[in-house]
Amino acid sequence: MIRVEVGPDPFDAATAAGALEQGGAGGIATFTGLVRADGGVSTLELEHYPGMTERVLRDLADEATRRWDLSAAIILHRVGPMTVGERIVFVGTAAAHRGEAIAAMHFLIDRLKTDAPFWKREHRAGGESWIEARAADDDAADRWRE
Amino acid sequence: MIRVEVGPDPFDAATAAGALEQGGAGGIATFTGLVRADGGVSTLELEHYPGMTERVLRDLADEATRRWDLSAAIILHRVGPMTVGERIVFVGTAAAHRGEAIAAMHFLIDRLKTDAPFWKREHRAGGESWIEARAADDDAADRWRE
Amino acid sequence: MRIEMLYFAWVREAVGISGEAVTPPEAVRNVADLIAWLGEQSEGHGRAFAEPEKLRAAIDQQFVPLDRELGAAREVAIFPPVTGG
Amino acid sequence: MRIEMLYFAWVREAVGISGEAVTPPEAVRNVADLIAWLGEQSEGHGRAFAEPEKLRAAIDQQFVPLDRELGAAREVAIFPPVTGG
Repeated sequence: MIRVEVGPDPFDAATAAGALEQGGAGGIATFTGLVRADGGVSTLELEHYPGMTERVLRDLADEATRRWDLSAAIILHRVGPMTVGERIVFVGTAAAHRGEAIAAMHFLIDRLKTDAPFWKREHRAGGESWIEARAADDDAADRWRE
Repeated sequence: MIRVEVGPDPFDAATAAGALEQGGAGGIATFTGLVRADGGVSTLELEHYPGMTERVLRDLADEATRRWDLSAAIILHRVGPMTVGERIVFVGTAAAHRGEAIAAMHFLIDRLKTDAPFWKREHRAGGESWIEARAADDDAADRWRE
Repeated sequence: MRIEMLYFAWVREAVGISGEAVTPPEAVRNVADLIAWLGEQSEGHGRAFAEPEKLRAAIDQQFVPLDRELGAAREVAIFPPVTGG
Repeated sequence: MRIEMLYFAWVREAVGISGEAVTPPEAVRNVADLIAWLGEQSEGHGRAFAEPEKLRAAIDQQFVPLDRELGAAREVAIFPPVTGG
């Protein structure tokens, strides 16, 4: 089971984790990314490339299920404006064994960061600014290139 | 925030994940272990060493918060009889950045497997048997020894 | 050759529009050529495309390096490095 | 020296009890000695402690190798390798 959703509405991580638990797997690994109140950030805005985003995320989920023995993978990503504490992204995997589930989850979030066409803008009291890409994210994603 | 709970009642992974999300962290990593219907298993029984178990798990959570910059760590482990699909263990971490949260979660579940005094017994149609320890679990835990 | 351009993030803001159909001259062979040519189209385009090293591109929804030939490209997107997740 | 013994999993089942207070003789210096001595206490003990290489131990709730001296141990647990998580 692969599920990929990108949209402006808040999503429920618990429901997604619950769906992963339904497939008879022995282990579920999840990562949830949240808006941090980093240096006075009040709102985060996510822009994306409709169509390409969904295709890239689905390709990543397909690659994960080829590389690891997964029974399920779910990727949820919010776009549009969101406030501090809200969920931006959820990545969850289900497998018979924990090593596969955790590696696949880690792969998905690392590669999502560099491969999926999303752009973040921070709103602060002082104004707004587009977040710059981090070299550390490129390094993390490169670890997973075959 | 460190929370360690060991007991016979089912626990709610969603509530635990929700608690991790409340601390202002940027990333939450979780692992949930479930009873698999492995080769006809109908019931799993978990025995533990009361007192020592809780201390070991708390020590692991303390070590994780020293090694990684975590804002929270939660370990929940069920004991007693449980049926297929039920949760055995939940490990969750919260950190500013995903790398720290995921590494700490992975450390906790790998080391829990070898350091915490739990024993599993499977009940099948054909009878019951104590599960044997796996060398792969020792190897996984050894990766985290300093 | 008619190309559907798409702009995202600060590139979109600098150009002032999220996309446009363009027909670049024959001399425009690859993405870098396209970026240089677009930069001449308006003051906003000039600001958006002044520093190609800060730009990334996709042809028909696949990331490509800036030296990639346009070939039969139908949709080309120009944007800053991605920052999702 | 009086020691509170605790048994878990199939060790507990083989011995037939989950724990007992024992006072081993002076010659019992380390955990392996204790296991050998316990093995002589009953038929069930004999079955439980026949293969020390399959056993693990904790002294006062800390895992120890079987050659660890008992010292001032108050609680010693004997069990198979752990299988939690």
